[in-house]
Amino acid sequence: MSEEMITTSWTLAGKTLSSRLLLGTARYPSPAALAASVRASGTGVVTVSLRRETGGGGDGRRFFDFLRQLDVAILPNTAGCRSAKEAVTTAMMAREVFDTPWIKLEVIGDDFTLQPDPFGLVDAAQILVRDGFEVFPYMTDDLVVAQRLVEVGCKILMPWGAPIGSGRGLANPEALRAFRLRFPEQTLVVDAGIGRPSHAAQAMELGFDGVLLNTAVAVAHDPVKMAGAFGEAVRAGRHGFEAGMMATRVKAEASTPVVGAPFRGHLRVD
Amino acid sequence: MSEEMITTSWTLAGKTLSSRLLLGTARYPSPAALAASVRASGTGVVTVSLRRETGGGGDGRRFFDFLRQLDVAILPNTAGCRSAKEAVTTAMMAREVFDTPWIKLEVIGDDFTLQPDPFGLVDAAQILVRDGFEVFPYMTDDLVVAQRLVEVGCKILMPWGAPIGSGRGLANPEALRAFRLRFPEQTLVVDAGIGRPSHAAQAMELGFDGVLLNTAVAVAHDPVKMAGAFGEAVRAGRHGFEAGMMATRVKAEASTPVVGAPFRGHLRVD
Amino acid sequence: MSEEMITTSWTLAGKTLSSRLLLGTARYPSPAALAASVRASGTGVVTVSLRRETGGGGDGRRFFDFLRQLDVAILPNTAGCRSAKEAVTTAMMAREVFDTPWIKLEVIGDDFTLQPDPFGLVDAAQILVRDGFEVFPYMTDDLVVAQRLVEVGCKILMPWGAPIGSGRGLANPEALRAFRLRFPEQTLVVDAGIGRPSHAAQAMELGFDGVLLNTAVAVAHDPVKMAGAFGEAVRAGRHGFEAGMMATRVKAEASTPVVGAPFRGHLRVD
Amino acid sequence: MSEEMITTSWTLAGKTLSSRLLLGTARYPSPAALAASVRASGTGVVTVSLRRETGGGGDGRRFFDFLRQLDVAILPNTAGCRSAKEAVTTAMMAREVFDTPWIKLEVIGDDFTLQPDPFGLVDAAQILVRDGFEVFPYMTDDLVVAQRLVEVGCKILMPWGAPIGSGRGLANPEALRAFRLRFPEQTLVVDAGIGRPSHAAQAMELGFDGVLLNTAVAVAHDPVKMAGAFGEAVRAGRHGFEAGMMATRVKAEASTPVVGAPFRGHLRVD
Amino acid sequence: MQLIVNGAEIPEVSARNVAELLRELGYVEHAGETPPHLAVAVNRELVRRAEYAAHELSADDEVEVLAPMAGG
Amino acid sequence: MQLIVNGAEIPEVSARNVAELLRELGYVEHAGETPPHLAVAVNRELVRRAEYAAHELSADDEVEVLAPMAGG
Amino acid sequence: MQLIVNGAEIPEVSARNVAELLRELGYVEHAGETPPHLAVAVNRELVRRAEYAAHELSADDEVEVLAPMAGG
Amino acid sequence: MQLIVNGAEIPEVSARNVAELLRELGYVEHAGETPPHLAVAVNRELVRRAEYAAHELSADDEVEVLAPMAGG
Repeated sequence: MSEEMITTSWTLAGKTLSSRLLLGTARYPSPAALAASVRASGTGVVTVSLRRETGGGGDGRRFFDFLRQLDVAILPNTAGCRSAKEAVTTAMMAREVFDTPWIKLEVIGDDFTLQPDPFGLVDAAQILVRDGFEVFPYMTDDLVVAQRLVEVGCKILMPWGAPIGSGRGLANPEALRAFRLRFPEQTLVVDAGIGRPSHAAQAMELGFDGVLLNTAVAVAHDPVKMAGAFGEAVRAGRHGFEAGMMATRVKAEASTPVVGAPFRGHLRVD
Repeated sequence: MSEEMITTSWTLAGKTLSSRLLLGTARYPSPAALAASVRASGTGVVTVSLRRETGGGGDGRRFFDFLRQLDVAILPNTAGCRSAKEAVTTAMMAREVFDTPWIKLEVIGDDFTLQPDPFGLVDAAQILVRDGFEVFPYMTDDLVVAQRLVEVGCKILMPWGAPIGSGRGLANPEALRAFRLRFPEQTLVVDAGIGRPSHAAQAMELGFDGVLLNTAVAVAHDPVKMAGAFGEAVRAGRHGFEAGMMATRVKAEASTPVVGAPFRGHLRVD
Repeated sequence: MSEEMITTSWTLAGKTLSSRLLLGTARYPSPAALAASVRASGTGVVTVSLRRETGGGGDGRRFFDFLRQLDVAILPNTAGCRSAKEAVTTAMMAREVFDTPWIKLEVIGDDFTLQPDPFGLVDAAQILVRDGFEVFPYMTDDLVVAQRLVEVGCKILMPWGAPIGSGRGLANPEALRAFRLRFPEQTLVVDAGIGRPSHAAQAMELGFDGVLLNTAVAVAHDPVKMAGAFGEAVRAGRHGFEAGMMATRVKAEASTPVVGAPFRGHLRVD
Repeated sequence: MSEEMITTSWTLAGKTLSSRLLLGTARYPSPAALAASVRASGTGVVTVSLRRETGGGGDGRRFFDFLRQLDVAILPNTAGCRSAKEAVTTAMMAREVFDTPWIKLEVIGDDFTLQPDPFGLVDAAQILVRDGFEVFPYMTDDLVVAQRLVEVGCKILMPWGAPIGSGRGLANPEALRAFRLRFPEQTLVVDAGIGRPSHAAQAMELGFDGVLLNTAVAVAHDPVKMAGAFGEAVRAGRHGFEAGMMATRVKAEASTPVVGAPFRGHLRVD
Repeated sequence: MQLIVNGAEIPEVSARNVAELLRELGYVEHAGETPPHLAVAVNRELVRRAEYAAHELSADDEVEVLAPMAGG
Repeated sequence: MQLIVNGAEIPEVSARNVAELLRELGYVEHAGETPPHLAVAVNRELVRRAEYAAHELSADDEVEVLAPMAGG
Repeated sequence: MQLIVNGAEIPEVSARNVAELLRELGYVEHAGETPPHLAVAVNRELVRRAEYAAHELSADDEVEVLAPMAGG
Repeated sequence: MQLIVNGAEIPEVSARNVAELLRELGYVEHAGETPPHLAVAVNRELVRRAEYAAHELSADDEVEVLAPMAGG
């Protein structure tokens, strides 16, 4: 029974996956640690970025080759872009390199919180969807922005849990709960802000389809073990959601039945 | 790596166990569901109770035989006892039946919250430890009561997360954090109040040695799947604790490095 | 000293006010209860709406006359508007009736949460500011939308605490804290979601300039007493902010000094 | 109306008071600041301690004279005591000096959290009540300990909000809510852990009769203003409780009525 | 002439401008009154009080006549 | 002799010790059986299996006969 | 006679009772004064003011002389 | 001809198209190579690999040459 559960698959943008964890590739102590973390996590999708390559430099090529051997789907991002135009061009360049229509669309609007810009996001998403991209928009938990993104063709929505790299977990769980209610048909992924396995489990318990994280694994003392922990946490939360969780009660309720308890006042039997 | 983690064992009161989950046996829809849940959870310890048996009735014997075939360690409780004396007698009767010195010591002091009575608890624990029992005291998160229990010989402490059966999770995580700091040598198990897999993971992330729960699994829509979910959640939280979790930050911090980001203001190179 | 504090005034859109509470006028059991609540609260600003008036009907005129005798500033809203165009026209009609450039700008984008629509909001704000209005935008806690509103000329920002009428308090206090940091020059008012006096105090402790609420007073068992309670809560929170609150500590620290405590081990004095 | 509210009095251990705030006297920058804070807060009860006095030293006498001029009730504490015996003797000495049967009973059981020792507390309370004291026991939020204290004659219970001096607010509000439900006849005061005015308001909203605090006022940048803030917060929370607070809702609910909203689809009238 | 007033179709209106409409529908007793509590929009554009008489109505105009109400 | 067994008064008991009581009340078929799933207390003190026969009962003794049940 | 006063050993005390001790250690100017701000315990038992003169001291008695201080 | 490549001004470039530029700057050994890990944009528009040779460069064009990197 439990083995079957673990292998239950789901579909993300047409791709069948066994894990509901999506993992970032930045900030690991070494490529070996990254590769081992990807394997330990069980993830089938990793995010990557594009950066300026120097002539004669081989960093980009080495990372490109490294990614291919990981044998997981690549989700390129437009990290660092601050306008729709920049994000669109970066998305097109990413498609050229990674040969995938998938794009994690980031249009940053605030330096302190690295909050996405809803205006640039919708504009870029519209252009990219028309051009055939499968857009994974990194967004706040704003339902109206989400509705706009759905209207321009996004089938996936990735609200943040908390600001990127803060590790604070779900800052506003009620807002995420409303997301699930409002968008029962869309694929919902919590992206950013996750710091601990319990945060990832909580996101999944809300009925989200997946969780995307990076820093919490990469900067752990033992990234590989932490990657495994998050893989388990995502499964735990998903299975909890699927299994139908108990309602919360104000009053305590004995688990051990009280009928037949010893040493209680005796009844007269004639 | 991740397979090794899953099989990492620990020691509870001298017994080597692979899972850090302890599971109650009450309130399942059927014995079959209970047996399947125990297996799916991976637990090596289940709690049971003693109740009045009618002459000619075979319920107790059937449950006794059922337990033996589960092939897990039995942790009898003194549920429903309201005085040290009752609890001590029940513990001795449990040892007679289950042939184990283990006893989950419950002395209930309040009907609304089913809160343990610290006074009766310490008294009963002292008597039972002297009589050779391995006492698992179900208690509040009171550090001074914990200290008394340690002084009378308890090596295990089981503070509640929240009132039994409430499913509210950890009502006072800071108090539990203080428990771990104050009692680095004792075996600490969160007992009661857990409602969701993320609650169990959170308890383990605090450095607790184990989690004991019952209702959250037994009353789930699908208890067997939920049992598996909790098994995973406990592993996830433990591995997260062992892997060294990131510190929480107020300010956002990019996971994707910003050096080399495209479309940025250009430098003059002569 | 404390009397001085109570009379400390502030400036909202050029108007000097003694209370930092803004109060809605809807849902009271009676006009008399509303009038008494306004007085008990100490507020100097009430929000009102415009609705269709029947020919021969005198409801609107009676409420108009009623408002004049309250002797407080009127902040008309555009409640119920679902597009920038509707909101702009309503704002202009409100200016015609109330003879004030103030407008609480609401452009609703979601029926379940009554969440403001950031796109329509910015569009309407831009038009209204150009036309001489003092715009009080009801908005989410999205910093980028806030920045856009500031760019189009808003000097006041009114992020929600939680969905209107939910009474849940501040769903995401960290987001509001970031608002204060990012917009030190703007007038910030928490609008919507406040259910209890402590919620209002908390908003003020974050450094907000004011709090706008309605339902929590109007549907209380005793609206007049509740109005007074919120007036006090807003003062309490503001004075707490101004007085410089203590930092939170993990470890306990005695308030009573420990030096000179009796019954402690004695020192030898020769 | 609001003036009447402010002057509503209550009875604490037979003494009629106008404020529900009890204030500690330690850690202020100066006696003048303390005196001004007491006045600004509106409190009618201050806590004090006893410490070793040097022969020829006049500190104790000066503080004694200072207290008399404050013209408020004195609540001596047994701070720093670590056993029932020490606390009882200190209580008797305090009665000798302050000529009052009131005693804030502290028996500390843990150095890290300064948590009260429930065992020593009950023992000392029993002795002191029999000897005619009015005992104000500083305690955790343990309901069973509270029941014992009531059984030995305490009419007042003072559970902590959080560890002394931590400023964290109410660590476990549900436990305090249970206190109010379980002890409708006793006078309940939250003592310790309060850091902000909103914390004090929240305690009062739970139906507590009063709040005792010290550090949050004394170490504020401006203690006098903070004292006023807490005085207001306690009133705000109490009035909120008395006025009957709204229930929390998951779904948003418009405060402005929707009937008659302009620009809606038109009905045909023939 | 048919108008839509506050969302309802009014089939036979004889008023030619806003001032006359307000009188015809009973908002005022005399054309020319400009009650301070009313605001009028035609086809989603505000008609200021000073323009009530001058603003001519056309068939199927959508007219909103609004007045103050409690609001949050 | 009257006993209280599991909280209920049993008016006419002829058993003189625990072993006989278990048989008389149908817990076992033959006095001397010691079912591993049962535990017996008399007047709130455990009676071990080996002492069933030796433990004599007195009028109004309170006897508890317990067996395993699900618990949390 | 040696006493322990407020935790410190005082080697040569000539006072025979509490009243004399308070004068000898400078708490009061004249034996017999009972300052209202002081409380005295000997061997962890309160000595009331009225008993200062009557309460005789023995060698190694532990005396606490306490006075009001700020507290929380 | 001067170009701006990856944000830096390159004063004397002889390459006339993207293919030549990549060789001139050492990204490839032979003009005509199209490394799969590179993507090129000129003036913020993607230049696809098949167009490297055809895409002529003008003075002050802003060229971005990007490659994969770790990202979150």
